[in-house]
Formats: sequence, structure tokens, C-alpha cells
Amino acid sequence: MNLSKVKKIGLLITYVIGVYIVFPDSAYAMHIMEGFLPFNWAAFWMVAMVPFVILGVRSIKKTVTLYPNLKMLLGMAGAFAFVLSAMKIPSVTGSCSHPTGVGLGAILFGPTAMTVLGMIVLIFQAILLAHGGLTTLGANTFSMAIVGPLVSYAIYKGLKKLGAPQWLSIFLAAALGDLMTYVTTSFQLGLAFPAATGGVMASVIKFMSIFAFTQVPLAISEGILTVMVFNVLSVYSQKELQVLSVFTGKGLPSSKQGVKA
Amino acid sequence: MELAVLDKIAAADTPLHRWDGRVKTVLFLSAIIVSTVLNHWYLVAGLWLVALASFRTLNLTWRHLFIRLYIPFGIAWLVFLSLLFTNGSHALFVISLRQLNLTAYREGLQLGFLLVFRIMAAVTLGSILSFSTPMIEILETLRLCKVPDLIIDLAAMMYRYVFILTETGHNMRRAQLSRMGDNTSWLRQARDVGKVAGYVLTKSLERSIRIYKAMLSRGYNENSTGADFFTVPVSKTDWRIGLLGAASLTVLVVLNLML
Amino acid sequence: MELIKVAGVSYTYSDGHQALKNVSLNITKGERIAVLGPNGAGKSTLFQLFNGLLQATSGSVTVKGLPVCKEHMPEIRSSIGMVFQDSDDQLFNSTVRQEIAYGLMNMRVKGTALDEAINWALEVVGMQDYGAKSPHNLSGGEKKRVALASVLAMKPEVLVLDEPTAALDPRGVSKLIRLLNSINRDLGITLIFATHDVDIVPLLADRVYLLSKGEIVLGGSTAEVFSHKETIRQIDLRLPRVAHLAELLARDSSLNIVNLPLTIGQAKHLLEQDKFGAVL
Amino acid sequence: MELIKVAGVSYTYSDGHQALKNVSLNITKGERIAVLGPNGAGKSTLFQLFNGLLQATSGSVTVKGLPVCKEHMPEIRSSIGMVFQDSDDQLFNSTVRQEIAYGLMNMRVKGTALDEAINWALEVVGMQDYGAKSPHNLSGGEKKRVALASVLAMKPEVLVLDEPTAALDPRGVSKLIRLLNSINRDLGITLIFATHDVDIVPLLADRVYLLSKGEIVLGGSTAEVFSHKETIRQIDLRLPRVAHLAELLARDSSLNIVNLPLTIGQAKHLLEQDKFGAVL
Repeated sequence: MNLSKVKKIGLLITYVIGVYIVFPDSAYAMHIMEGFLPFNWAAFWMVAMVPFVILGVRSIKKTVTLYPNLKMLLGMAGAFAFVLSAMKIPSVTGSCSHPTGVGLGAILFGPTAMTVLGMIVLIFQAILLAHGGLTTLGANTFSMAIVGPLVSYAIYKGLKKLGAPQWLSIFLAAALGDLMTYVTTSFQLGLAFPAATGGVMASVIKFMSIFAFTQVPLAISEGILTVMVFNVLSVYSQKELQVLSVFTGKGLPSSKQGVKA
Repeated sequence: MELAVLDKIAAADTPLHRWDGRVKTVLFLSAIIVSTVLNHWYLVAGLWLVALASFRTLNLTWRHLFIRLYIPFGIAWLVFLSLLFTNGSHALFVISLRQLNLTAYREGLQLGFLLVFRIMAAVTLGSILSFSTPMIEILETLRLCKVPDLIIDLAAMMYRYVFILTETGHNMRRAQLSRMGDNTSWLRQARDVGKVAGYVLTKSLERSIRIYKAMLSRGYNENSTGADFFTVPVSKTDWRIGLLGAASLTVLVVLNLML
Repeated sequence: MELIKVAGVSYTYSDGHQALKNVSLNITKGERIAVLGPNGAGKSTLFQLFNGLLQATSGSVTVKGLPVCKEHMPEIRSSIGMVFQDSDDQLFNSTVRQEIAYGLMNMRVKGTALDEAINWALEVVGMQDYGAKSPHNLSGGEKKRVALASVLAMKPEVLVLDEPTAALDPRGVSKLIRLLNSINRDLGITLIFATHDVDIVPLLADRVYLLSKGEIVLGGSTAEVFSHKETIRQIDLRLPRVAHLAELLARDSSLNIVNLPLTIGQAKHLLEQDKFGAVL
Repeated sequence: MELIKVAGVSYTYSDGHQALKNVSLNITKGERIAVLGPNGAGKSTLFQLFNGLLQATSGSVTVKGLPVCKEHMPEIRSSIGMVFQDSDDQLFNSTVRQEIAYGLMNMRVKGTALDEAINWALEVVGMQDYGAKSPHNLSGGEKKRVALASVLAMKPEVLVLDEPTAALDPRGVSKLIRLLNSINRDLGITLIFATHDVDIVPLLADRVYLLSKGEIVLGGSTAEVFSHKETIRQIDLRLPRVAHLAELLARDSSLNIVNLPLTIGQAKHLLEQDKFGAVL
């Protein structure tokens, strides 16, 4: 076997074991941390984020002028999103992890409003919990509050159109949205830290394989959690869901067809 | 770290706490950015040392900082190892593990140090800011820095209710645990937590309606604005300290360009 | 002067639940009114009609002679201060000061007038040193007082309080009762409060409306209403404990006390006059 | 038999707040214990130590002789039934039946045994016809009873109740008190409850621990504890209203009643014996 290949495999194993030992809270660790990205990449993602945030702010403003009570609703829902991201969900591996709320937010508020809420949640995590960071806010927002929700939303809408059952649409939207967040993060890291041999793609694949270990089980847990949340909502918060549907157009889960409790 | 703990720490009384929140927030945010701009590991290390020194003035145990640093440090040293053995051409030493030879490079060492110190400096600076400044002051400073009102309003409202929602979530989970909710499969536990999340969300949506009513009953209309958070101007001393800090940061950046 | 007049009002929620049935009541300036009823009697619904948070399905509500409708809303809402049951619903600002400023700013109060009003309100409730604090750091009793201040600052003519003593401990309750009575006495502000806590009613109300299943069952002076013992028990309430004791005493001695003592003070007074002692 | 033994326990929250200081108490099978204290005294913290939801910072907690630690948790949690203050925190299933089944299923109870246990629990609290309903559409008193049933179904030896009567109206309170007393008497289940409502304590407790600022200030039989009037007032509580009245009567007649009557029943009894009447 080629020596450098052996070396790489060795490093990869160190990485994975390292990640497992050091971070039981894998979801937090998977935000790109403060100071990790060089200045130009940090700035690049910040600039890339801005138009989406402006879009989100505009769309929320427009809706809020029509329905002033929605501002309070969004504020409370945002507080919930932050609390959710600090909740522990049991995962297959026996350890606990934290949901991202990407799928839930996208289905509830639509991808544009979710961008703004997601960004605020990331600011809170950075300042209050030292997860993620302010310099990496652009990159993290791009993966968690822009790409993730867009993917979730598209999957949810697409599957519903195809006539998939409600619970499956929600489950896949949440689980795949969660995974896509980390695929994006892998690309961001790969771009910023290309491998010495093999360049950007080799590095991307390296990061993705690390995430695969921790994120696939987490994505499944997040999918289940999101389905449960919608079950509860569809029974007890019909009125609020209707109000919220202003953000996403029609087609909110209204029937009681989720996974049986 | 628990939010309530942080909230209490941020309300303590030390010189750094008393320093005007506006100047402090802007300066610390700039310092965090500067830490990613610097290209020489020793400059970043210097910045980190200064940050550690200012952490000491907060009268907190090192444990408080350590809790925040340990996850970033874990990743940082892995990155360090990876850079050390893959980056550069000037070999420093070789580690032999059976057939596997790992060569450490000088460039890799420097790059590794740079990255580790950057992460440590940036996280430390961010922690000091959050340890010494109530969240609401940081948010209101961002408002002064032209971050859209909507974002700040939403964020302030979120922060206001995060404590209550956390409490509700904890209570519900405790109720499950006291009925042996941890004595079952992970799948059922994941569902249980999902239900807690669902009810907390339901309750928060209901509360939002009650809050809206409370606002209406105090004359809320489409032109409603809140009162300014900052009611007194920044004192001269606080300005001076801020300027001093800004000057030092500038010196660091200039040094970085010259070296 | 008639401050609030509710005439033949019914209210039905969109789910078909009829919360109020043909309710009429009149409230005059300076009074202290209790709306007493068990949970689910319609107390909160009634209160939301006063300032237009809900619109009566039928019947009319007028405040200072103005019908409660959109055009009079600013006038009505600045005259009626609502204190909600859960203070956390009411305190949504980041600091106590901002909270109290909120209603004033909606009334376009600015500058030094704003500062003065805020300081005055904080002083009335005895929370001068709390201006910069966040509501989430306060105790239950403190939150209630900030909620009161946030409404008082708008100089309302009426304070409408929903279950003001809920979740407070004995000391919190007695402090609040003293505060509310001084607000009524010294500032001349009318008090209307909803409660199911019969023991506080004699301490805080001149007049009582008894509400059950959306209907006003009785209305009158506190002593008068509590003399209808059977009605009170029928609607799942009870007499204040002191009154209950006096009633038992009276029954055992098969004598008739015309006015049952409702508070410990009254009982003591009766005894001093020997009216109650004679009974034994 | 000593059911719960708390010895020299302190608890400090991670924010540095010391909620309990050197607390010791013993609870024997079949007792009815009140932990009485103002808001923030540490009552809820204490209760969470009983079944390991919190771990004492120092000191020891044992349940049926077993130290409260991970390995004994299933045994301990099935012996100690916790009823939370806010029923809404406790009820998270879509029907009352599922709610009651939750704990049983975690104990691996299945099939007819499960059904029987559910039916039995529903019967005890008198909610047989509510099995298919959603807990969230019930009244406050009904929710509380469902929460009780959901815990009772697990056949605990102790019921630990945090502020059981909070937010209930007078009828809800008296129904709950009757239910709890019958659970204690007929099923032999030990009761421990926290409250700041002094008036319910004599109706529901044989023994009282007075908790203030994290410390046990007094402990003893209900009559004994309430005889320490000054201590009770110092920690921001008060006497039951009946006792307060009796105290005033006694003071005015400058006579000494050794045991103040705490309930209306006791007062009546005293009067019948003419001990109290003589005072007047």
C-alpha cells in the first residue's frame, strides 16, 4: 500500500476516534468554531449570507405589517428554536445529541423566515454557549439556516406533491435537511483547508466521512423528534399553525396522520 | 454551561462589568475579527495572553473558561496534528510506528500553532464578552451598529423567554424521568423528548397570543416602538479605554503586515 | 360617575362555548369590585370585553360613556389598565424600565415626562432600584409589582386585575393587598379584580359580583353577597374561613348573626362589641 | 419503617445559589407530611432529591434504606410517585389512558395487568369516564386528578406532591384534600406535600417541616409547629386564619389557649368542650 495512503487512513482514524472521545455533543462540535476559518473565508461566507438575511427580514416585515401578532409568535418560536437546539435527544449510539431544528423551522416558517431565526439562534449559541462563533457566523448560517432549510423545505414540498404520507415527508425533510447542513459544512471546511495532496475534494471527503459517523444517527433522531413535534402541534395548535401558514403558503400539516405516539 | 449561570455571571460587578457595554462589545467583536486576520502565530498568542489576563479581572475560576475552551481545544489539537504531519517540506522529526512513518514539518508546526492560537484567542475573547456583558446590552449595541431592528427585536424577545421555555422543558422531562422514562428504548425516549418539544412549542405559541393581548391593552399600534435601552451617554473614561484598546488592535494588525 | 357599564352582554367563542350569558354590571369611580367565581366561570372573558380585547357577541359595553369600539380604543385602553394573571405574559421587554416605558411610549410620552412617569410608577410599587433588571430575574411578587407599575405609569382610571394573588405566598399576598388598597385610596384608582380566593375578597372589595357558568348570580356589597351562603356553596365556592367559623358558632348556639364577620378584624370588632361573644 | 431519610443534605445549583443547607428529615410509612415554606424556600429542590432528579451536593438521601443513586433508580422511582405543581408539565400524552399507561409501560407492565392497573387508578381518582379524553381539554382539578392517577397506577409507596392545591378553586381544593386523605387512609400511601398555603396544612398533614431559605426551621406535629407563632411569622408565613382569630380572642381576654385550634372543626370541638367559649 502506498505510504501516504496509509498515513491518511491513520489520520482519519485518529480523527474519528478523537471526535468521538472529545465530543459527545457532536451537533455542537459540528458548527464551525470561532477562529477556525481564515479571515477571507469568514468574510466570504458572511457576504454570501447577507442577501438571504435581507430577503428573510423583508419577507418577515411584510407579513408582520399585515399580521402584527406574528412578530410575537415568531419571537416565541425563535426562543423555542434555541431551547430545542440545547435539548438532549437520545440517539442510537446510546449517547445524547442536540437537534438542529432545521427541518422543523423550515416546514413551520418557510426557508426565508427560518434564515433570520436560524441566524439569531446561531448568534445566541456563539455568545452564550461558545458553540460556533461570530467570525464563522456567515458560514454556519449558510449551512444551517440557508442550505439546510431550503433542502428540507424542498423535500417536504416535493414528497407531499408525490403523495407521500405526512410523517414520511416530515421525517425525511428533517433528517435529510440535517444531513445536508453537514455536507455543506464539509464543503466549507474543504474549501478553507484543502488537503496537501488531493486538494479541496479530498479534504471535503475527509470531513464528510467524519460527519457520517456522528451525523447519520443524529439525523434519524432528529427526524423522529420532528415528527413527534408535528403530531403534538397538529392536535393542540391548529389555530397557531393556521396563523403560521402565512409564512409558507398553504399545505401545513393539519390532519392527524403522524407516527402513532 | 447553563444559561442561568451565565446570566448571573454577566450581572456581576467588576471593572470589566462596569465598563460601558457599547464600547466593550464593539471592541471585543473587533478583537475577535483581528484574531482571524493575524498571520503570525506569536502575534495571535500575544492576543490570547492579553485576553487571559483580562479574564483574570473577572474574578472567575479558570474552570469557567475551561468549560468553554475544551471542545474547541479538542478540535484544535486534532487540526494541529493533521497540519503538523501533512503540511510543508522542511522535516522537523519523524515518528515511526511499525511501518508508518509520520514526518512533522516546520511549516505545519507554524500553521498548526497559528490555528490553535486563533481558536483559543477568539473563543476566549468571546467568552469574556459574554461573561462581562448582559446579552441584552450586546444585542442593543448591535442595534446601534445598524443591525436591522427586526432582528434585534426578535432576538431580545427570544432571550426574554428562553428561560421560561427551558424551565418548562426541563420540568416535563423530569416528570417523564420520575415515571421511569429513561427505563425504555432509545426510540421511545427520542419520541418522549419529541413530545416535550411539541408541548413546549405549543405552549410558547399560546403564550405569544397572550403577550400580544397584553401589548394591545397597553396601546400597541403599528407605530409602536420600545424605549431606548441605553439612556446615558458613554462616559469619557470608558471612551478612552475603548480607544486605547482599538489602538492596540491596530498596532497588532500593522505589526502583522510589517513582519 | 359610571365608569364601566356592561349591559346584557353575551360572549360565545368560535368553538361554540358560550362564556358569558346576559351579563350586566355597573362600576362607579373609586369603587373596589371583586368578580368572584370558580375556575371557568368566565371571569377572564368578561375582563377582556372591558378594553376591547374581545368584542361582545351581543349586548353593549361602555367605558366612560364611550362604546368599546375601534375608534375609541386609544382613549379606552389608556383609561383601563389590565394586569394579567401570569406576569410573564405582561412583561415582555428586556428591562423593567423598558417595560414601564412601553405603554407610555404608545401614548407618545417622551423625554423627561417619560422618565418622571417611570420613576413615579416604580416608586408607587416600591421597586425604585429595579429599573435596570431583567424581568426574568425577579421573584413572583416582584414581577406582579412591575406589571402593576407598567400599567400605573399610564395613569389609568381603572385597574383590572385577573387573579392578582395567584401563585403568591402569604407575605406576597398581604403586601399586594396593602399596595392595591393604597392605590385605590391615595390615587383614587378604581379596582376590579377577578378571583376564586374567597378569603381575600373581604380585604379588597367593597362590592362583589358572583359569576358562575357565565352568568351573574349575585351582586351587592361584600357583606350582602356573603350572606347568601347557600348560593355561594351551590356555585362551588365557600365562605371565608372566619365567616364559616362564625356561622358554625352561630348555628350551634341556634342564634342568628345578621352580618357574619368576614375578616379577622371584623370578627374581633364584633367580639369587642360583645355581639359575637354573646352568641356563644 | 423509615421510608425516606434525608441526612445533612445541602444542595447548591450550578449558578452558586445554595438552595438547601444541612437539611435532615425522616419520613415513616403511612405519615402525612407537609413541607411548609414561602416561595423560594427550596421545597421543589428538596423533593427532586427524593427520587434522584437532583443529586445532593453533600449529605445523604436514602429511600427504603437504599441510597439514591443510579443503580437503585428503578426501584426508587417506582416507589416514589411525583406529582408536579403544574399538571400541564406532567401530562404529555394524547389520551388520559395513555397518560396513565406511560409509567406502567416503562415498568414493563403489559396486557391485562396494564388494563387493570389503569382502570384501578382511574377509579381511585373518580375519572372512570375520562379514559379516552385528551388530558389537555380537562379543567384544572381534573388534570390534577389525572396526574395523580398516572402516578398512582405505578403503585408507589409515597406520593410526593408539589403545591398540590395551587391554581385550584375552593371546590377543587376540598375535593383534592378529601381524595388525598382517602388515598392515605385506604391505600396506606404516605403523603409528602410542599405548600405555602397554611390553611390546608392542618387538613392534610400529621407532621410539618417548616422550610425557610433552604433550612429546616422547625419540625414536629402540626399543632406543635403552629404553636411557634413567632417563628412562622418571621419566615413570612402566617397562622391558619382560624388559629389567628383564636389567638386574637385569647389575647384580648388575656388568657392562654395551649393548643390553638387550626381548623374550623377543631375550633368547633374546642367550643363544644367550652374551653374556647370560656375564654371569651
